[in-house]
Amino acid sequence: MIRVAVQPAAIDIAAELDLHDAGGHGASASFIGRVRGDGDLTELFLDHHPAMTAAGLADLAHAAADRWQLSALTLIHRVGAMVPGETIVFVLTSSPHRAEALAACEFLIDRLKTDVMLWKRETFVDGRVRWVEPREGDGTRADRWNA
Amino acid sequence: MIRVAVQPAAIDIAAELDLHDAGGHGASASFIGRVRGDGDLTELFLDHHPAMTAAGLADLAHAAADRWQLSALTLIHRVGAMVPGETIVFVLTSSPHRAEALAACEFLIDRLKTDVMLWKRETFVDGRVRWVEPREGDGTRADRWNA
Amino acid sequence: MTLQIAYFAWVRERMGVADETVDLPAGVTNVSSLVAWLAARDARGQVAFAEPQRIRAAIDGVMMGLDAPLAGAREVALFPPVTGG
Amino acid sequence: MTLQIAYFAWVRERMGVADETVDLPAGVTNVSSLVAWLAARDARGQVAFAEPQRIRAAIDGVMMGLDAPLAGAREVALFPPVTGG
Repeated sequence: MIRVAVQPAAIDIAAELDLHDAGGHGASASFIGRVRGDGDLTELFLDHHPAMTAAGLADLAHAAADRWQLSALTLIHRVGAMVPGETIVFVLTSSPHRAEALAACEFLIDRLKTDVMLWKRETFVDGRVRWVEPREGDGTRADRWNA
Repeated sequence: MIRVAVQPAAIDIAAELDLHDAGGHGASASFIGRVRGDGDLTELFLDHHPAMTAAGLADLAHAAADRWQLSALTLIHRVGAMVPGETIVFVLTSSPHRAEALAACEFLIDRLKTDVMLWKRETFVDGRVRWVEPREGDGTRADRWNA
Repeated sequence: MTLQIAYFAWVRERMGVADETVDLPAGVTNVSSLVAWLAARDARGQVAFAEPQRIRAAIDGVMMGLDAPLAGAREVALFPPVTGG
Repeated sequence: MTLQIAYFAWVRERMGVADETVDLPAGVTNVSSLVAWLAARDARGQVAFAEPQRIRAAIDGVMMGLDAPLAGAREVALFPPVTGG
């Protein structure tokens, strides 16, 4: 069961775990990415493409499901304005085998950073606004999965 | 903040997430291992050593905290009798950096399988009882972290 | 040829519009030449597309390289490298 | 020399006790010779320690190899390879 969502609403981890976990799968791996409050950041805004962002997440989810033996996969990305501590992204993968769940989870979060139409904009307490630049390491981590 | 527990009580994932997540860390990785109901399994029993099992988990937790930059670490292992679908183990690691959280989580679950005094016994619907044998791959995965 | 163009992130901010419909002049046949034409068209385009190597594109919902041809395209999206996750 | 021995998992089941206190005979100086002595002692020991290569040990709470000396030990734990996680 694949569940993918792009939403302006807060991500409810407990609710997502409940939705996901109906089958009592052997192993689940998850990743939660949150807004960090470093350097007096007051707001993180996530820009997206109404159709392509959701399609990009769905493509990634199906790529993971093709590559690993997964019994369930949840991939939720928030968009719009959020504040430090709020959840930006939640990935949850389940499999009879722990190695498959762990690898799929890591694949999804790595490729999310390079393959999906999402852009972060930071606002700071002094009023500065800055679009986040991709980090070198993001491409390197994402490319590991091309082998 | 390191939280380690060995408990006969059911593991409450939502409560553990709440306990862990006080700081609003950047990234959290988690692993949940559950009892699988394969082959008509009716009960999984986890044998342990009252003192050494808890000490082994604490050693692993501190090894992870020494090796990666973690802001919080939760490591809960259930012992005693449980039924299919119930959670055996819960690992949760948080860090400002996703790669550190993911690596620490994977290290903990891999090393748990080889370094901590815990033994699984399976009971099946036809009455058969069998102690689980370690799998070849467990040692291989755990050894990856010795480099 | 008529083309819808959508802008995202700082490309949208610098262009001052989220999307527009343009009549492509002859010679604008791929994403690269579209970016060069927009950069030359006015002051906003000059700022938005001052560094074409920082621009990524999608044609009708599919991410494409800057050498992708525009023939048959309905909508082109122009945006910076993505930073989700 | 008096030694506490604790058994776990199928070693405990086959021994029929969770722990015992034994007087070590001369010559039983390390974990290996302890295991051999227990295997020779009675029928239960013979079954529990039929395959010494499948036995692991901890001395006073620290996992040790089968060649670890028993001198100064208070408690030895004997058990199969672990299978947690």
